[in-house]
Amino acid sequence: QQKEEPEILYGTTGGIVEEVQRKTIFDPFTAATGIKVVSVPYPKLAKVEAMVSTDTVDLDFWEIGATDIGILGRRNLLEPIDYSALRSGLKDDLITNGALQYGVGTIVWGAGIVYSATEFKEGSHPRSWADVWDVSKFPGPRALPDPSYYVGPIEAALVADGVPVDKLYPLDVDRAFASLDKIKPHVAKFWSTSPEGLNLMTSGNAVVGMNTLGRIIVMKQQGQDPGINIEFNQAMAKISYWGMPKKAPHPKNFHRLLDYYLEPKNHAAFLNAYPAYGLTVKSAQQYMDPKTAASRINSPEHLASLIMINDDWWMEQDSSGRSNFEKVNERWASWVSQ
Amino acid sequence: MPKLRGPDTVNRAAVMLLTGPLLFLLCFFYVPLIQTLWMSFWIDGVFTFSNYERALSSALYLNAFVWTFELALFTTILSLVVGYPVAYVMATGGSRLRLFILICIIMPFWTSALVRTFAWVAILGREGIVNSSLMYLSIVSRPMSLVFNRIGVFIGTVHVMLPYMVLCLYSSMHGIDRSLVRAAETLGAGRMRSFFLIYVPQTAPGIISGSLLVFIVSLGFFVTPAVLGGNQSPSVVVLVERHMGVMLNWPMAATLSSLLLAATLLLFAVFNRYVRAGHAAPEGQGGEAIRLYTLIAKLDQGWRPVRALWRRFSPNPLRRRRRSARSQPRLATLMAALIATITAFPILLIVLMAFFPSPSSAIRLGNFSLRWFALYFTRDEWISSTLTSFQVALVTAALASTIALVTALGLRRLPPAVRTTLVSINLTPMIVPAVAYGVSAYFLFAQIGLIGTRISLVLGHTILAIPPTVLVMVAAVQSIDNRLEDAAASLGASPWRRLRHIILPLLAPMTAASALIAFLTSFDDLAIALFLTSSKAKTLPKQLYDSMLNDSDPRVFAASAVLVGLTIAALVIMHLLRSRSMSERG
Amino acid sequence: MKSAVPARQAGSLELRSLRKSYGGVVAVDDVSLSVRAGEFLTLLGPSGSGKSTTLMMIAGFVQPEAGSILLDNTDLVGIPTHKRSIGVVFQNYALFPHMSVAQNIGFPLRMRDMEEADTRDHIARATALVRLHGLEERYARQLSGGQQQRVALARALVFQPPLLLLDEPLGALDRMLREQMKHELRRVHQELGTTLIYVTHDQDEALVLSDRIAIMKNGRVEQIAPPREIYERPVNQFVAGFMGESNFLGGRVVGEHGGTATVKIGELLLQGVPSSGIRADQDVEVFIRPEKIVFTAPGDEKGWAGTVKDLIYSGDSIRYVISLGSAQVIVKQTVRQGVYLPARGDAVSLSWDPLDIILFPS
Amino acid sequence: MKSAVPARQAGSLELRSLRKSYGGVVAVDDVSLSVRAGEFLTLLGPSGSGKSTTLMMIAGFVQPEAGSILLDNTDLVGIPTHKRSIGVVFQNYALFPHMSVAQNIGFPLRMRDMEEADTRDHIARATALVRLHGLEERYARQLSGGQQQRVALARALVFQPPLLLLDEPLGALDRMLREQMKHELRRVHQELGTTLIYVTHDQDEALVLSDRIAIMKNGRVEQIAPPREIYERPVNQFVAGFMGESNFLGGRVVGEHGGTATVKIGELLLQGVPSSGIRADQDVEVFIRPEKIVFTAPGDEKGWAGTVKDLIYSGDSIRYVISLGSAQVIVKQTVRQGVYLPARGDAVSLSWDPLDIILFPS
Ligand SMILES: Nc1ncnc2c1ncn2[C@@H]1O[C@H](COP(=O)(O)OP(=O)(O)OP(=O)(O)O)[C@@H](O)[C@H]1O
Ligand SMILES: Nc1ncnc2c1ncn2[C@@H]1O[C@H](COP(=O)(O)OP(=O)(O)OP(=O)(O)O)[C@@H](O)[C@H]1O
Ligand SMILES: NCCCCNCCCN
Ligand SMILES: [Mg+2]
Ligand SMILES: [Mg+2]
Repeated sequence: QQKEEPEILYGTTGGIVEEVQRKTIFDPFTAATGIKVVSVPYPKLAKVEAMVSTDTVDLDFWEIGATDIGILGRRNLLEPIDYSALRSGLKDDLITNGALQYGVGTIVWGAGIVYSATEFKEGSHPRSWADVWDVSKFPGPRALPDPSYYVGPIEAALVADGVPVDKLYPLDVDRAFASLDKIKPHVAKFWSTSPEGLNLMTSGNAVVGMNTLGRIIVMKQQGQDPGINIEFNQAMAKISYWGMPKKAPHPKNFHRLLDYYLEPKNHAAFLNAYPAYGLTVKSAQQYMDPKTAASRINSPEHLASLIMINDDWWMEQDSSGRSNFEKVNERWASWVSQ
Repeated sequence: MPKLRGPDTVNRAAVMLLTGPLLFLLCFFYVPLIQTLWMSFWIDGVFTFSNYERALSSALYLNAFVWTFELALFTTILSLVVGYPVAYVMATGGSRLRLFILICIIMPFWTSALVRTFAWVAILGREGIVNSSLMYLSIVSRPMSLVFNRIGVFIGTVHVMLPYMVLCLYSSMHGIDRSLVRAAETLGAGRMRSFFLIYVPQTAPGIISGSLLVFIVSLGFFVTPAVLGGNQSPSVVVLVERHMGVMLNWPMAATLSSLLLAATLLLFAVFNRYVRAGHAAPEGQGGEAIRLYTLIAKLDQGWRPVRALWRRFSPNPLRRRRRSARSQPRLATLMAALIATITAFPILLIVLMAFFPSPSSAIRLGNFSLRWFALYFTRDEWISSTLTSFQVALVTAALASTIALVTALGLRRLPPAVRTTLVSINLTPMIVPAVAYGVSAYFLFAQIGLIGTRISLVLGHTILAIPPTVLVMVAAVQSIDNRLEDAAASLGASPWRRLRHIILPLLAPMTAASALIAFLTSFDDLAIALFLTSSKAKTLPKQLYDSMLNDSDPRVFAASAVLVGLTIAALVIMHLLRSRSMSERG
Repeated sequence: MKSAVPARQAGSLELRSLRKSYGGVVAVDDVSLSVRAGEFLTLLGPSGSGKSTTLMMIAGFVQPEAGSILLDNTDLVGIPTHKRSIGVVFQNYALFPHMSVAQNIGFPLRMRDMEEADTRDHIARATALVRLHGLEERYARQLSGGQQQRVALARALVFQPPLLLLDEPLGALDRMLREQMKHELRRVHQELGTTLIYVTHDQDEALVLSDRIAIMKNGRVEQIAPPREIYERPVNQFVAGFMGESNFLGGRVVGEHGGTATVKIGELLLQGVPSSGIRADQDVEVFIRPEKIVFTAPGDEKGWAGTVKDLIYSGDSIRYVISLGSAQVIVKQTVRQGVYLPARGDAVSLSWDPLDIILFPS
Repeated sequence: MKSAVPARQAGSLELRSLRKSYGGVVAVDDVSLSVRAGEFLTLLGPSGSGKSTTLMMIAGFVQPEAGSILLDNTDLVGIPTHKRSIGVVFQNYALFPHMSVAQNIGFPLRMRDMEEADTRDHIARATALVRLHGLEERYARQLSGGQQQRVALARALVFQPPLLLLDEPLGALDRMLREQMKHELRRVHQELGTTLIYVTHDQDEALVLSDRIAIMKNGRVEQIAPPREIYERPVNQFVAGFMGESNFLGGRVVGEHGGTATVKIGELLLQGVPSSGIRADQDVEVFIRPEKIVFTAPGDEKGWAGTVKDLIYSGDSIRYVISLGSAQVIVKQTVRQGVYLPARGDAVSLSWDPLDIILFPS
């Protein structure tokens, strides 16, 4: 195989995460290897397929979820990760579901209960999904996600209805909708993007609900006051992966970067600088800054009540080829507009 | 004097003019699109209609179609009602007022759709400025529901559709002979009646093209109804986007796109039939005006009893309370200024937030800071995406307005039936969900090696901008007095020189308007940018979208503020230059 | 024709020191005149003298800069056009392009909510009046120029306003139709007592129709008087020259006595001319109209000898260009069997009555 | 004025069986006429008779349904307007709203790529010709009606086309200006040998300017002849009535001999009337023009007795409406010192020369 140019194309949405990544991972990596990490626009799935099928792949890796990996992998649009090119023992050092055929878990992120800091005093705030569902104890409009979002209301509805956290899957969809029936009149809006949900809270249109936690944590860490507090109890966690499309131009470089980043020290360096995410490399725990433990989704103190989203269930297909994700969304569409 | 040129000359000129634009559409739109839509008949390599069966039998999809058309229809009606006084004042008021309105109504385009809708949520919400003011003034005791329902949706959609509607209406208004309204007044028509019976019918071409345009653009609403609406079924484009972007189910996405296209074209056909049928206008010219007049006249007739009562109890006309003869136009001016201000308000709020960085929507004076501007100006990706967007939008504006001009000129003297068909062909790019076109375009540009270039963005955006610009130009071209061209011909001007010296100068204001529309269409596009941007060519909307969606990056506000500032500056400078050159000419 | 609306106004009009300028150009400059209810007043004047502007101010389209307009002693300033009840026929017709002929004509009736049947009736009568039967369903651009003008006329007449402003309403009509329309206007004027203010370039029309004529120049009224007075006793050289045809001969008053002057024109001497206040030793313009001069038998002693330079045939008459030494006059001669009609180059002898002469100071 | 372009054409024009209809309406119906190079032809006819449509076909704006148009023996059908080099003045001016007066006038020169300096020169001369100095920088909407018309005229004259079509080019001008413009047209016509086709409603204009006049009616040409012939020997009653003023009296030929007829009108008997092919015992219309009738001394034996019913003053003359028993005639009398001018109600005696009478079959 011919030699690759010394660069890697990273599909990124830019912003603070990338800035931290550059400082803590990419820049040192480039210094060490001479390989530059070039930003390219974050691609839609359809664009990935278009690139691969026309042999115009302008991307080496990007951050994706397990469902996307499932969809793309099944269509043979992703290059399998060559674990042999990575440090030995890595597979075992990664958390459960951290080492997929087509992706390596690089962070854990979470969504949980968020509430208005002005409406509820810390201490007398909603602490569980049951509390979120309890409108007499915690009055005020709710902001919950639409199930087409990465982390949906289905799991929350079941937990609120009393399903134990470790018995969630396979999800009882009927029961989830019955539980949602109860909260629906109090939901200001089922949002479909996380900033939309945040905006509902900051604009005073909702006082409690679910949202991703990272952004709020980072804001607070930077000394800004979003006026929103978070509750880690019964938070939902999801792994994000780095994946590589078929026909990516720099597979070797990508594996070198992966290897570099998954080095426990380097992994911890990034996470310490961005405390909203959790680790995927177990052995990195020793390097983690203890001060950030409280805000980290999967730090040992939060692990007990954490709900790990099971993407496999969501991707499960029935005989007609339709996934649970598809079916729940379809049912949702008619349920929500009634 | 109507004319019947030799059929050969007409056709030859039309063919010459229309060939280029139609080839452009064919190569860069129809061929790739049909490739994509063709996928709707295939599942795993088997030819089938089952996608259509599924789409047409599922309540989810049918509801989506109903909601999509309902949304487009009501947005169109509301935009017309809100946009008419605005366009009227632009056409009849002073040039400074026109500038003010123009700046206000194009403001929504200078920010991300997401940010813009968030601003509305903040303004219209439970604790928003509207509700708090109303409650402060004790007009209401509980907050009104102004958002997360249809009210919110329509406020948000009309907000962005306004410039499309206004510019179309304006194009049909600026050539209207004001002496006709005066004539009506001497014949006893009050201001209202002369406005509705004389002025409005003559703007029928603008009303139709504006409504068509807003309607088709509205079919593609994506973010706005989702964020501002309540819990309702998704629209067709949202489903297409979901099938394509989330589930990678191309056949279903193609099926829904084809159905949307077919349904819309069918609707046009029915509409056209209705508008053109049943009037005695010669050679189809002015038929719309006659049709609209007939309609308004019927309504006017219905008001007779009311007027009879009014007459009975109103005192002698000459002894009535004196009103300054100019008081009435001021009402329209007031309305237009109010609408324009409301349009600008959310954007101004966003601009303000850029100066007062605070994550909550509260603005505290102590917070004043230029930090986010500093962040914006020091980041390459922001500056370069802004520049790319400007470059692409400018070239698109030039290309699309040229194509539209040539198309409109080519359509000018064709029989109405042919003209309508050709106009429909030019409208399709906006009816097809932009994501469907975006992906089709990707395949095309990949094949011809343009992927990742700015040229591909320009070509894609030009396709998107053709429908609105063609509509504006067709209306504008129709308002030109044919006799002027005859006169020029008799004075020795060849067709080319007639075009250059008579037609083009007369069309200049509307060509500028159509270029502006093309610019905005390009500058605002996200759907195509999602596919065609690359590391070398990333547009601002894509940048805004990415950072907003993933980071709530405050630079979004700073970028909007910079753009608003630039636009105002550019327009004001243009205005000053023009009025200077006018005064120099005497 | 029954009145469409009870005319609550009589239609007397008074303009007081009206003024309007466009940028630097003064279009109407201190115009004052009063028009009796039921009067027929014609505005006559060169192109650009402010006639249309004056009408536009009365109708309320153009705001006067100064001055006031009183209709039946009520100041119109500030009253919107549609309440003024003033009918207007525009110089450029201003037909509604989206309405048929019948709809155009019916428009003012519709504005008054006249009954359906009455409306049809009125439209039919007005259409007949302007001879447009059969064209009721046509649109403006399907009509010839004259047909358009007649629609405009019918539309202004049909609602019988107390005051009618007409800006060259017959300009595009042929002579016969024009005669008929003149007749109709006169009838409307007389039967309904409508006050008419009329702008025309056709002097014959002005002389035949008007109660009074106002001659305008550069935005000012030069003379306002009944037709006969304007034609026969013009107050100045401009009016004399503007109204009707004229010969002006430069001369000098050599003697004046008891209202009668002796004037010398080149070699020629004229006696017994009314001096109208002009004194001896003044340079004058001797004004005489072409139709006042006759040919006497050639070689006539009392006549003035001249030569035919040119002749212009115009049907009922021939205009002769006659050179009288250094001067030149036009003579208008009716064509009739037995009348002496000299040919080009003929020597002729002219004569006129000194009473037909007017002197203007040079 | 130097010619802007070398006139490649002489300007002779022939129309052969031209036809044009709009929907059901035949606007021009089988019109054939030929115009010599350098001729001045006037189209005259009632409103809607097809004059403008004929011009539009010659100019190439309207496609004839049938027939051909030959300019200097070249068929124009299929030749685009701008290659025809035909100047047109439109009935409604058609000024370019985005150009100043000077730019409008300069437009045809610009189209011919004339030198900058020459262009300025020509514009200046044309502007002077139509008396519009000082208005060069104005735009059409800032001009009065007559000023607009003059711009249209100047614009068509400035490039000196071999053939000029004018559709009521002087309609909006006052008499004095009209005289001057007529004079200019005539000069252009004579000096440059331009062929002119002229539509007007002003008969005086037609008679004075034209080499020949074509009288149109319902899209057809009724008579085409020199002015004098049209006025004095109209071929039918329509032409007689249309051109100039006329009296028609119903009568009967009671005797005819050697081209001379005796006609009975009511009680009255006329002798020595040219019979122009009319035989005895035929009902006729007796045609005589008002200016051919004179008052004889009241009580004159040979005169016809009548009574003055009405009189219409028009400056140079007065028209008397005289009742002659059951019949009624108009008499036109020049106003001049010493001429007998009866008053309303006066008994008068009329006389005329039988040679001034024309008989038309009823
Ligand atoms: N576009 C049209 N559609 C239908 N009829 C038309 C159209 N244009 C003209 N006509 C009719 O054709 C006839 C001839 O019209 P044209 O304009 O030639 O008359 P004209 O002799 O110029 O009359 P005027 O002296 O009133 O200008 C008229 O009866 C007119 O109504
Ligand atoms: N909008 C305008 N701007 C500038 N000047 C104007 C405007 N309207 C009229 N004028 C000028 O005002 C003067 C009077 O115009 P007006 O139309 O009253 O003349 P008019 O007597 O009706 O002439 P015509 O007989 O030619 O119609 C003219 O010199 C004209 O050029
Ligand atoms: N760009 C892919 C989206 C993955 C979701 N990320 C959520 C991060 C929350 N801070
Ligand atoms: Mg005028
Ligand atoms: Mg005509």
